[in-house]
Amino acid sequence: MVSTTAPAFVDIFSLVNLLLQFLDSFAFLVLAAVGLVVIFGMMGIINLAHGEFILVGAYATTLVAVAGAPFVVAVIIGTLVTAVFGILLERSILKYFYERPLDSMVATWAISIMMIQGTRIYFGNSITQASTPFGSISYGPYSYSAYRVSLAFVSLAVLAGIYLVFTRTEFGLKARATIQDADTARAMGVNTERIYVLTFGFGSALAGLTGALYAPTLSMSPEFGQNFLIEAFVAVVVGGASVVMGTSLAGILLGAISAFFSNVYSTFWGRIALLAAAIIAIRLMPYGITGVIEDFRDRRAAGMSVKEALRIPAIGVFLGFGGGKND
Amino acid sequence: MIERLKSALGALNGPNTYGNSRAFWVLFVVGVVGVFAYPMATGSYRAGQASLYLLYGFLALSLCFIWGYCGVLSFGQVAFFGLAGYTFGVVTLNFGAGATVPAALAGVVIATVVAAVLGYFMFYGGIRDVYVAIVTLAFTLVLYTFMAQTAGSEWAIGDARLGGFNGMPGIPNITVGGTALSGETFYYLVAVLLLVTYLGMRVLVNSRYGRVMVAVREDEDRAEMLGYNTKFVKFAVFTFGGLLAGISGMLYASWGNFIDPSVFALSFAALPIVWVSIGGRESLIGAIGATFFIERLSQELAATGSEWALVVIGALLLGVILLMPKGFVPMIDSYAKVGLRWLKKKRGKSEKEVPAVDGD
Amino acid sequence: MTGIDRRDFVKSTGAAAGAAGLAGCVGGNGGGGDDGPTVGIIEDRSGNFGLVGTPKWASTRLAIEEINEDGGILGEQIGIFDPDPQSDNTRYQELVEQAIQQEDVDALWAGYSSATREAIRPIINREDQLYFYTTQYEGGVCDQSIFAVGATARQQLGIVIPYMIDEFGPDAYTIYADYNFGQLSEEWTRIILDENGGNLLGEEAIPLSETDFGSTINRIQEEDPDFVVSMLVGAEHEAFYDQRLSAGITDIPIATSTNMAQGYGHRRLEAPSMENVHCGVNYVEEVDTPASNEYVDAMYDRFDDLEYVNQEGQNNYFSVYMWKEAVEEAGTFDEDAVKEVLQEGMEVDAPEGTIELNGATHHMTHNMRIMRCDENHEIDFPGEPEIIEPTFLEEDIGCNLPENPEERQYEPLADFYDDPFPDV
Amino acid sequence: MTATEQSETKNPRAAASERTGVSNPDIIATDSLTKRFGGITAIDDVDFSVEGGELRCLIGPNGAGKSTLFKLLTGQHKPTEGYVYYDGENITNLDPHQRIQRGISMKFQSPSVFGTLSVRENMRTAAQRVVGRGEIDAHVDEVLERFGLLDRSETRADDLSHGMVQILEIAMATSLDPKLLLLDEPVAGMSVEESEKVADILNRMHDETDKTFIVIEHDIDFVEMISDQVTVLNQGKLFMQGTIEEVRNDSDVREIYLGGE
Repeated sequence: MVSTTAPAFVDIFSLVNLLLQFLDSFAFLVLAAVGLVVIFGMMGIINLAHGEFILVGAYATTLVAVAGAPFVVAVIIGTLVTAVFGILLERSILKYFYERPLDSMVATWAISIMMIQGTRIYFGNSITQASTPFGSISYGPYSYSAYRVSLAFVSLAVLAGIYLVFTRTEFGLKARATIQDADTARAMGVNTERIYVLTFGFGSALAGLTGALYAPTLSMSPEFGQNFLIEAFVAVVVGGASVVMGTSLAGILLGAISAFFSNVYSTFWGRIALLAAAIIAIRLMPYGITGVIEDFRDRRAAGMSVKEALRIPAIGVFLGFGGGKND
Repeated sequence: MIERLKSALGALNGPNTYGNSRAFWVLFVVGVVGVFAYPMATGSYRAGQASLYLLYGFLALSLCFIWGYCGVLSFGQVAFFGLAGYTFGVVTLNFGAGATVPAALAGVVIATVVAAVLGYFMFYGGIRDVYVAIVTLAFTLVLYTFMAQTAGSEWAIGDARLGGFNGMPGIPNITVGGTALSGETFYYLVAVLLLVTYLGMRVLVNSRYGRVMVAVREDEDRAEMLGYNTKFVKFAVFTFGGLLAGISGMLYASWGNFIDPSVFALSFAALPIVWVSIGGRESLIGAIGATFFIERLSQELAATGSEWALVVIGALLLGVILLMPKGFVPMIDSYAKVGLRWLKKKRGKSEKEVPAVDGD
Repeated sequence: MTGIDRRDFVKSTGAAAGAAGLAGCVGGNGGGGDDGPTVGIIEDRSGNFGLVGTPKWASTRLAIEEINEDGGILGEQIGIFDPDPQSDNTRYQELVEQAIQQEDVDALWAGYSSATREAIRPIINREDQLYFYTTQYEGGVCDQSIFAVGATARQQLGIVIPYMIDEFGPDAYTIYADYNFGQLSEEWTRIILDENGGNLLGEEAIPLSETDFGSTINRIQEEDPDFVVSMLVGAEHEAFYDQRLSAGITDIPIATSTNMAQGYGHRRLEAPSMENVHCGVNYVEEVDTPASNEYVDAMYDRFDDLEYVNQEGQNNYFSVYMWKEAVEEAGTFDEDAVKEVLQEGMEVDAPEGTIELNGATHHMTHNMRIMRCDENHEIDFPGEPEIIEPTFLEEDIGCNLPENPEERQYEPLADFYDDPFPDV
Repeated sequence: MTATEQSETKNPRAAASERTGVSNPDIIATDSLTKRFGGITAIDDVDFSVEGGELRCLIGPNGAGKSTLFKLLTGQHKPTEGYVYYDGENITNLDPHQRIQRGISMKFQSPSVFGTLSVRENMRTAAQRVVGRGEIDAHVDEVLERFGLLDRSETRADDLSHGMVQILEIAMATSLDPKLLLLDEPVAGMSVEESEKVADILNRMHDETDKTFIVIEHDIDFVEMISDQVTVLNQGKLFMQGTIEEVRNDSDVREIYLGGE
């Protein structure tokens, strides 16, 4: 039933196909995951309403865009609306769950089902969708959606932005101090409560941005956010808790696998390969790419050569002792 | 003889279960009688419906066991549930209704083995805390996506087509001694199994093993420094959790004569966590009770056809988790204790002892 | 098997009624509770299928309400049991049990997807429940309890594929949702292409949750077909149309049996995503006949926030009237008697036109149309509506339910045809 | 996982015996033990040994690597280089629980007991691995009695005072009947009376049994109460070893201490 058309001809255009498909997959994986990873990595909360934060961004953007605003303005508004929404939710409910990260999963799940149904009650089963900006890139007999490809560059900019925020701003430094040791940070005069609010708001904004960017490309319905969940969680598992490093490398790895199999075989095999990669990653990298990198850094710092540092985790992994954080 | 009986019953009580007093056991017996009388009062249809909530009880127990007693939050109990259900389906569709008992065993074995393999990877790979939740969730979602696309005829095991999104229909009822169990008979099967499992788990969590599990939950490093192999403990507990979830899934497939990939969906994966959180994660009876209550309520709300049904359920969960952080049963227990202390004070010291609701 | 008596039912719905009050009661629940005929309308209003299920629910309610206003059936008012199964198959199973055992429904309309149909079929068969499955579907269900009144793949594709070949050329490329419906529709595509001198260049199964069609579009461009046959389903797959637009290949026409007629993509997506899409339908609200307009007006009058009257809604609507006629002819609500009448065949005046129930197979003839969408997402229907009969079961398979009450689903290539394109 | 082997390395126990000529063999010994975290070397090429039956105190300024050394002995950390020997056996690659099962026991630096359980349950959890079902209650009672906790046996551990928690943890470590007991700051945060009681218990156990004790302690008065053999650790290296008097009078030790704090 499944067509397994082997690559009919490997020419330059097919390679362009592969590249564009990779950029597309990479963007989707990274953007699906960033909001989730920021909140998880920085606060330890698994936000099961992540998809619905994306939904907020998408609906806000679409409503503004369909009302006639330029798309960029709509995206900005969608992002901000989601940030404000996240902050309100944090202040009213989630702040009670900081000492209880596992209970916060139940709370966010409850919020998720209420939001989906609330959206349906208020907006109906769908709203009119905005159209995709830009046209297509044409090459040889092929073409590709320019917008989807441009999202790859947006996602790189987002990753760079997150990096700058957490390394170059006062908020970022305080946030990292808070995450390392909240008590010490407090003792040093950091208003940790404020940091939590802002981090949550930042994570929400990123989810909102994802929703805003994909709003014109996916069907507008209360289940909009569910489209992103599998990719988001798979990216978190493969990437680990580090936002920038883990997520971007996971995006590259998974994007490449998915693009290759989709393109050379079929969409079906692309998906199977993605899932297989996730399972293998769970086995080989229990703490994701982040864990491997930390391990590697530790070993390098311990005076090993690059070669040695790379070799040991690989052996350990195959012996069944896992890589990363073993001691 | 009486002494022996007493010590056997004594094994049911201990510091790791709520409800160790005579008052609790009296209520418990009344409850069990009620459960067994239920089908006689309501008939086959209600019993069939209720048996779904009872069989979910095993799923709730599995999470309660590994999360509540060993501190390991699995987001993937439904994975073992679903695998057992699919296995039951595959075996019965190949070998017919006569093979339901071996099929049930096969389902439970597969669930247990997969849990053991995943548990081995995770715990011997050093995965801890919230990462366990993420990895188990990802595992479940992977299964969901995979099963949803097994529609083609090439995805068949023997005569059983996996069926992709459409699932596997026509799974026969579990058949014991030539009788296909459905309605009341199925209800009694589930109720008896659940009762035995509940009592057995009470003995287990109050035993030496239970104490080690609780030690791992309370402080894993400390437990390790007492000479316990905590990785193995978590691995074993997780595997047993897989077995319980497998029992649940196998019964589910028999209940609905059907299974589809939605058993691996996020919305279903979250349910055991909801049940156990609401009932009280350290309470076996709370897990079973909350499962029954929440599922029954969801069903009643769905039956009203109201568009607010899901919002009401969500609000209820949020309210409970906000107001009762430890869950329902622990809260009742602590109120009962306060009440008894007050009673004790009021009666003064004239009476020697007041039975405590908790504590042995 | 109608064992539960009414007293029991009144008692046990107390809790539900209380909960309904709490949740702001939408009414209609419980079918009035007293002795009287009741129908079950178990259609999704939330969850994944809420979009396509809501018009089905609304149409069925409208039909029953119209009938009740007109004095009911056999002088009795019809009660309605209409829970919301929330697109959850386990919930469907529970609610169908409840409808049959507790509400004792005399006829049942339930379920959008074929997965749901399969999930509840064991219960329907066990209880011999009179059941109308109204979604257009892959076809082949020969089941004594089920009246599958939606158009089958052979009917839908049978109108649109010959048109495409005539209009654009013989070379087709097929993309289909990777599940039972998509796969069987894909088999029908092969057969119908072959019958009409078409040619299959290639095909691809798309996983249900896929939203990324970049490589699919590349493959279509590589094969360069005259038209694409699309059996994509659900909100995720709608992303294909946007990506097709932004990749600039709207000039490749599309034939479909799924998009627009149920999920009204032409209303929800901004133009011109659905440009040049041709859907084989038996009905959509744009059908401009007096009967259709009357029905559509009634729908929007009754349900303020209704978004679209889709093909399945109409199927629910006419099948309620068909059931009414059968009950009146039988003179009783007894399901076996009603089924017997239906199995004699029946002509129905539906909003789509006059159609006929085939008693032997429990399927309908349909007025098949080609629904064409232009760059402004305006709809027109080129050509005349054509009556297509459900020939597969009756002629090819020889399904005859009154004589041989089967409960199975036949598949075109497995059970009758040879694959005309074995190498693709 | 640094999978190193006991290649050609000489057994330091034998080496130590040769060196000192003492018949009482080392219960625990390290050979070139090194542990680095990132860029920091927490333990730097340490050869450390304690003879069976000894009560040794381990002192040193903050960050000297005392707790890290303990964790290397118990296996909570795996060394970057070097080996650990227990009772003549190379245990470098053993997991923590395997080492505990061989007779090592430890009290953590920050008190760690099972907070929601009663004192008795804490004790039972600790003791049940080494004591049979029939004797456990008697054993627990005996240990609780010795540590003066018997009247608190039904109290939840979280409800104990800080000092009592420390005592409970020592009691738990003791109840495993270990051959080697590692105590990381056993009297931190205790009142003077509590400290004296702990010192008394330790001294008594030391006198009455052949157990070996290694105690990390900042409180020099406490050190004086229990031991006259002291090892000083500084910046991950062995700095000095001697009697409490020698250490106290050593100007270098004074300097690292005063300089360090």
